[in-house]
Formats: sequence, structure tokens, C-alpha cells
Amino acid sequence: MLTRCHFQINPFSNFQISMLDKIGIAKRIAKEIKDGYYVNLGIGIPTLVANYIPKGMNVVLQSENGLLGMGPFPFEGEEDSDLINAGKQTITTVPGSAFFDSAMSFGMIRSRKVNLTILGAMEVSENGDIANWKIPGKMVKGMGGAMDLVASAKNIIVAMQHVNKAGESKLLPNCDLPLTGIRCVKKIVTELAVLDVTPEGFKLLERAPGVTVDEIIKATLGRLIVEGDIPEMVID
Amino acid sequence: MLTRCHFQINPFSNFQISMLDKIGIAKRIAKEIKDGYYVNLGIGIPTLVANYIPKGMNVVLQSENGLLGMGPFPFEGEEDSDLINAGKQTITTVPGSAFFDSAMSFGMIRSRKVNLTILGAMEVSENGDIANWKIPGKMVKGMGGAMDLVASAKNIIVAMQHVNKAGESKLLPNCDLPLTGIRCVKKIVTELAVLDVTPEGFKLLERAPGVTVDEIIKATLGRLIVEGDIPEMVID
Amino acid sequence: MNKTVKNADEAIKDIQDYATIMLGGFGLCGIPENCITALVKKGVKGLTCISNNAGVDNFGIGLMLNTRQVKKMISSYVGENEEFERQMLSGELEVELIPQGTLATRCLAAGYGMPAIYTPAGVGTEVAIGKESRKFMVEGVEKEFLMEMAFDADFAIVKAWKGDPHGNLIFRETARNFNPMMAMAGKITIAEVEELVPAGSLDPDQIHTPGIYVHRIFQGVNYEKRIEQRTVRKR
Amino acid sequence: MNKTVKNADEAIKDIQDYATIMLGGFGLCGIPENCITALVKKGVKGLTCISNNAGVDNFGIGLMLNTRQVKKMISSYVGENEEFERQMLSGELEVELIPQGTLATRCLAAGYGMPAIYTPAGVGTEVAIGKESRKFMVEGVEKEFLMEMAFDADFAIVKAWKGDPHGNLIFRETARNFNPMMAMAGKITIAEVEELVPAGSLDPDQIHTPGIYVHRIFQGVNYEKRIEQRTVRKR
Repeated sequence: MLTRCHFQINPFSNFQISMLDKIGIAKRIAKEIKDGYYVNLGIGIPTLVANYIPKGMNVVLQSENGLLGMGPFPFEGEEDSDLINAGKQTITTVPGSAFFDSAMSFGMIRSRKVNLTILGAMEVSENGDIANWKIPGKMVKGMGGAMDLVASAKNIIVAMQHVNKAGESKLLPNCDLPLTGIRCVKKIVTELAVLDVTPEGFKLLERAPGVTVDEIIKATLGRLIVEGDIPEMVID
Repeated sequence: MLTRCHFQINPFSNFQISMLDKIGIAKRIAKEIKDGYYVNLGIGIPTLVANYIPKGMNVVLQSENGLLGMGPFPFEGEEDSDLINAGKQTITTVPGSAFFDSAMSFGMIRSRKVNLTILGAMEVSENGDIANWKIPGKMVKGMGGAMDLVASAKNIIVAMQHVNKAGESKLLPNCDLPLTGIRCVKKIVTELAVLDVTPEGFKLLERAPGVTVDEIIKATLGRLIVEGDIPEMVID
Repeated sequence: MNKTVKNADEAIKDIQDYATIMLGGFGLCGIPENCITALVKKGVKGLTCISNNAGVDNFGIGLMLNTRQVKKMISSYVGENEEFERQMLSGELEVELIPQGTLATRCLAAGYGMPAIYTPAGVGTEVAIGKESRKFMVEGVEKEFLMEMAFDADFAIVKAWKGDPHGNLIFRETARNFNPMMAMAGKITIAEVEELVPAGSLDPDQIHTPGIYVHRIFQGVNYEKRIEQRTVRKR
Repeated sequence: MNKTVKNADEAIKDIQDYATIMLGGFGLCGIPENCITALVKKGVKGLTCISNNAGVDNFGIGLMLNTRQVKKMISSYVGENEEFERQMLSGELEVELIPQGTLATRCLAAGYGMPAIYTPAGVGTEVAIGKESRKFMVEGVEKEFLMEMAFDADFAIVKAWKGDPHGNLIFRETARNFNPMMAMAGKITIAEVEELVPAGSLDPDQIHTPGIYVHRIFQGVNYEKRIEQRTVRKR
């Protein structure tokens, strides 16, 4: 199911653009997950990805507070205060799960045993830098495990809006905000497009259904490579 | 019980010196152990020390292959091939014991949680260097955990013969053999004496029963400090 | 060994003003509730607290913030807490934010007697400012790492599920988190447990923290074990 | 996840000549007996073996020495073995002796993604030759440490007591030793277990090695579990 929505405040407000909602982004990212993967999902849209992993695919979710084999939220009344995810939400485990301490958790992240990390971002630069932890002048809550994850993961997919609430592109030549990590993002999925981060810049791979290449070009401030026909994403 | 024996081949072969046997050395070292200590015992005489820890004293033995709370040898027929000490001997555990991996074992050694390390030596120098793992020209078996132990322990007591089989002093100005560790030995207990290693050299603390200060002086090649009356060891 | 003390008050009685203390837990999960209450009661001030988070307004380390006992927080994620925000913005409270894995590994380093470790976390960011960095080959590619120092804490205060008088500890589920590393890292380690059992009742193969790392232990009371984000699904 | 393979032959089938392999165990305790037998049968040659010890004449890694499959041993203690001594003295076998804690921690470093660690073991000895050293303050005193590099092994072969198809492992008593660290350190990790149980049968709180570190697992057969030094007392 693909929901259509509209930008609220953005440079396209005079257009009627079809684009993905958060669920659409999550569904598209779920297609990047392969059988046998260990995956770490950040807070926000990435968390939704868990709902769209194809049935029957063997995927284990890592929660960096010390769990491999994270399951869905508990049924009402079955919450266990000792069992939470990195977002501090009550969760459950699946058969074959394992608990461990925080040193081992970040140990397996640093040693690249986690195959895929999916997280949100405020900005991504064309060389793969990411900013997602701090806005100068605003209350800073901290980087949590994000700096460890982006510095270590061999495959990082960013799930984010293509433009911010002020209508400014979040895909930039250079990040303006304080960095979380450098040259680490491999792929970006937004409400408009799927893009690879290459040595030459953002490479457009897919358009959201109904979105034109021109619309993506206008929403992208960093260097964008468009080669040949750009197919429409297949979501469901 | 104190057994008396004689040097076989040594510079004192024309004397009749009373001195400690291995059990005597072990008994004397046992007096260095304090209530609440975690102790690592090396192979040889140090292993014997376990037999003379006063009853009722709370002491936990660490075995660097991954055990806190080592007990005595098993009764015949109760050997467990999964339960050995660092000398690869079958052992038992005492109530309150814990198993762990080798990284944690040497972690607790390096972080000085083990209060006392007792080990044998071929040579000790007057500045506390120790050599106990390699004799050039002979088959070298390896240092095992000895280098980690001597480099980390805050309190190291060496249990050894004062002179070697060739009649040469093992307490030297400098070690001739390849070193295991530097400036680490705090105390030495031999069949003749108890000595502290001080910045000024070996300091004679006690004589073995019946052994004279002169005999100890003759058996010690490194700088020996003798101040005041040297009491006789109290063993039992 | 019998490291049992009567209660939290006795366990923390020698923690002085301006001490550096580590507190286990992730969010409100696995925090040493009894010792926090005792620290508030004792009124010790000027503390430097190393803890992944800083509690909420009326629970966890938040309680010690309300009483202005904390001079500095070293954490990876904070601010679920209005009083924290107020003190930080007013400059009353010093805050050092460090990556979560760096926090965990600096504890591990202390417990394992390693003076420093190398991590890639924070390379190229403001976390790297003033720190030594170094390149190593990783999977055939040169990669940059920061040198991060082992923590040096006067006390570590942890919460376990079960423990024995030797100080052996077993944790439960994700309440384990930072507790085992902090237990290893304190000069003096205090453990509060939900259940204190006789020596010999814990399976030696299942102990997460061997007693050698723990100096004082007691069975806590009235655990609230508050949930921060209650998320459920319908049947 | 189902990482189960049929047996040792299948588990080790892609280990090629001149590979670097880690083998768990301390003495003959906790060694991967089935995989060693399969390596002998396969006849793979020129191996670099990282293992605390090198077995005895007719058991453990000794079996691979008899067939001259080992080019180099990296160990802390060797030579309980006449054939080992002969090959070493004749120069057929290269031997690198390193401190036991250094061996364990270089495995840990690999498993925890730390390119190097600092240890005081070997400072001032021949172990320090050619190595970078560095001083750090420890308890107020300057102390020297050696920088030791994380291991880089193609395969790690470990032996556990129980395991499940996800690769989760539980070890028994002192048969744990180097196995958990080596399991973390291999590019490909092979685990043989005495008992392979269905996913969900192991208590997630009691798992020593989480399955993420293990690539292949099988239930071994005919464990001999030989005792090296049988020491007993009379009743």
C-alpha cells in the first residue's frame, strides 16, 4: 500500500508531487535486506522497516543496548521492564536470541558483524558524511550509539526526508550541521528517490512512483548523477 | 613440620646447613597471604602454598585458564576433563566459584584485581627483574601466562632455591637469562631466607631455622642489605 | 569471602563529595535504584557521574539532579529531563557527551587493565577534537581511529538480578547493559541485587561478573523498575 | 538463521593450504577434536595455527604436526610433544611464542574491532623487540605498555558444550578458555558442539558467544576429551 501525501512548506508547494510516506520509505528499505542479515535499526522510520521484512527471510535484529533477536512489542500486560530496545521501548525476543553487555554489543558493531545499519539523518553530504545528532543552539541530547554505528558499519542506509521542514535540501555538497560520521553513508532512501553515495556524488537509482527526475534534481543540492532512464521504485 | 635437607652440589658442600625444603618454603609463603586475598599460584612450589593457607581464612585462588575459586584435586574417579588448572591438572571448584574466558582472566590480572602472585624463578636481580621462562640452547616451551602475571601484579613473591644445581646464586646483580619481566618482584622466599626487593637491593628479612647470615651472604651474588638482627623464620 | 553489607546506606557511606562514580543502567533499565536513593539521602555533592543516561525528572539520576548533587555528567544520551536541561543551559551542570560504544569500551579498558583503546567512533567529528588519532589497516584499507583513555572512577555502582556473598553477579535481559563493564571498572564496586543467594547457589558457568571485581553487595528493596516507553501491541 | 552443517568435513571444506586458523582450547581441554581430525583427513598444508598450545604427540594439534600440516605455530606454551620439538629444532616448524594474556587480548581485539591493544606483558623482554611501546599513567605512576595488534585469522575453529542453529554457544567450566575470543576473531568461525539444541532452547541470558560471531555449527561425535595431567587425592 502506497500512501500519497503533499509537502507542507517546501519549494514545490506549487506542484502536486506524488511521493512516499514514511511507510513507503520503510517498505523500500526493507527490500535492501538479504537473507541471513544481522541488522541494526535506528529510531524513527528505520524502526518501521522491521514490519516489512519478507516473511520467511532469516533476519536477526540487533539492539545496541545488548540484544540479538529483537521481536515485536509485547502484548498488553506482558511488558517486561528488563527488556527494552535502544529507544527504551518495551520489546520481546524471538527464539534464538542472546543478551550481552554494551562492550560486546559495540564490539560486534565495530568488528562489522552487523551487516546493515539503517538510520535517520538531518543531512547527508555527497561524499557520504552524515549529520544527525546535534543542532547548534538547540538542546543537545547526545549521539547515543550513532557515532559508533556510522563509524563501523560496512553498509549504512539512511532513511530520511529529501528536504527539511524549511524546504531545504538535506542532500548537500557538505553538511552544515555538526557531523556524526564521515564518508560512511552508502545509500539513501527518501520520499522522492533511492540514491547511492558514490565517489562522484549522489547517484540517482530510482524515483518514487509519480515523481519526476526534474523534481528530484530540484530537491537535491549536492552533486547528483543521473544516467540513463531512472526506473520507478517497486514498493509492494 | 620442618624437614631438613642438604645441598647436593653447592659451594657449601663442606658445611652442614639446615634449610627449608619445598614444603617449608611453601609454608613460609602461606604466611604472606591475608584474609580476603585473591591469589594466583604458579606451577611448582607455589602450588604447594595452597595446602598451608590457614583454615578459616577467606582466600580465593585464581587459575589463569579461567577460574576463580579453585579447590583441591578431585577424588579418584571424579576427574572432570573440562575442569583443569593452568598446569593442566584436574582440579575441583569451591562454593562461590566462577568460570570466565581467557581475555577476562588476564583482564583481571592486568587490572590488578589479583592481590598476590606467587611464582617460581630461575633468577631474580637486585632490582626485581625476573627470569623464569627460557634457557638459551635448551628447548623453549614458552612463557605461558608468566609475562602477563609479572608485568601486572602489584605483589609478586618468588618461591625458589637460593642457588641453582650448579651451586650458583640465583639472586644476582643482573639476570643472565632472558627476562620474563622487569622491576616486578617484591619478595623472595628461598630455602635459606626471606628477602625484600628494595630500591637498594635485596634486603634480608629472615633466616631459615639454623641458617646463619654469613651463609646467606655467601649464597647471594646480588647486593644484599643486612641491617640489625635478622630473626629466624617462624614456619608452623 | 563475604562482601555483604546491610543496605545501600552502608554500601555508599564512604562516597565523599567530588567523587567520580559510575552508575550502571540504560535509560531506567538496570539502574541501581537503592544506591541512588541512598546518595540523595546522604546528600553527597559535586559528583562526577559516568552513566549512559541521566534518568528522568523524578527517577534515576534525575533524583540527584533535583538535589543538585551532580557537578558533571559523562554520558552518551541525556535530556529526557527538564531539570537536567535547565541546569545544563544555566551552566550549573557540566556535560560531556561521548559515543555509547566509547563509553562502554572505556569501562572495559579500565576493567581489563588496558590504559587506552582505539575506536573509529567520532573520527572527523567534534568528539575527535584534542584527541590523538591514528591510522591502522582494516580489511586491507587504511582507517582512522581515535585513542580513548580508560576511565578512572572512584566507585562503580551497579544493579544485578542475582548475586552471592562473593560478589558474583548475574544480570537479566537488557538490564545487563553497562553494568558488567562498570562493575569491572570501579576502584570500589558496589552491587545491589534483587536476590542475594548463598555462595554456591549460582552456576559458576553462568556468572556474568566474577566476584573479584565486586567489593560490596546487598539485596535491594522496593524495586520500582520503571518503564520509560511502554510500547505494546494488541492481541 | 540456520548455520548447521552436517559434520566437521563439511565445516572445514573450504580451508585452503596456507590459511591462518585459530584453534580454541587450553592444553587438551576444550579443543575442537572433530575439526582437527577432519583437517588431518583433508590434508590441508602450510597452516599457520594460532592456539595457546600445540597438543601432545598423538592428540590435538599434535596430530596435525605428525602429518606436517603446520608451517607456523603462534602459541604461549608448547612442547609437550616430541614431534613438535623435533620439527622446531630442525627448522621445519616456525614458532612464535607470545604471552598468554597477549594471545587472548589480540583475539578479543579482533572480535571487538579494535586494531591494537596495549599490554604491559613483555615490556623489557625479548617479546618487546621491534614493537612500539608507550607510557601511560597507572594509579599515579608512569608505566610502560607494548602495542600489540589484533589477530587477522581466516578461520576460527572452536569447541563448545551446547549450541543452537543460530550459532549461539555455551561453554562448560575451564573448557571455555580461548574459545569465546577466538569465536569472535575469525573471519569465518566454525563451532563444534557436544550438543546441538533447537533455537529457543538456550537461555538467552546464559549465552557466552552470540550467534552473530559464528558462521557454521555442527554436533561433534566421539569426543575423547583426554586428560593431560590426571591429578587426584585419596578419599
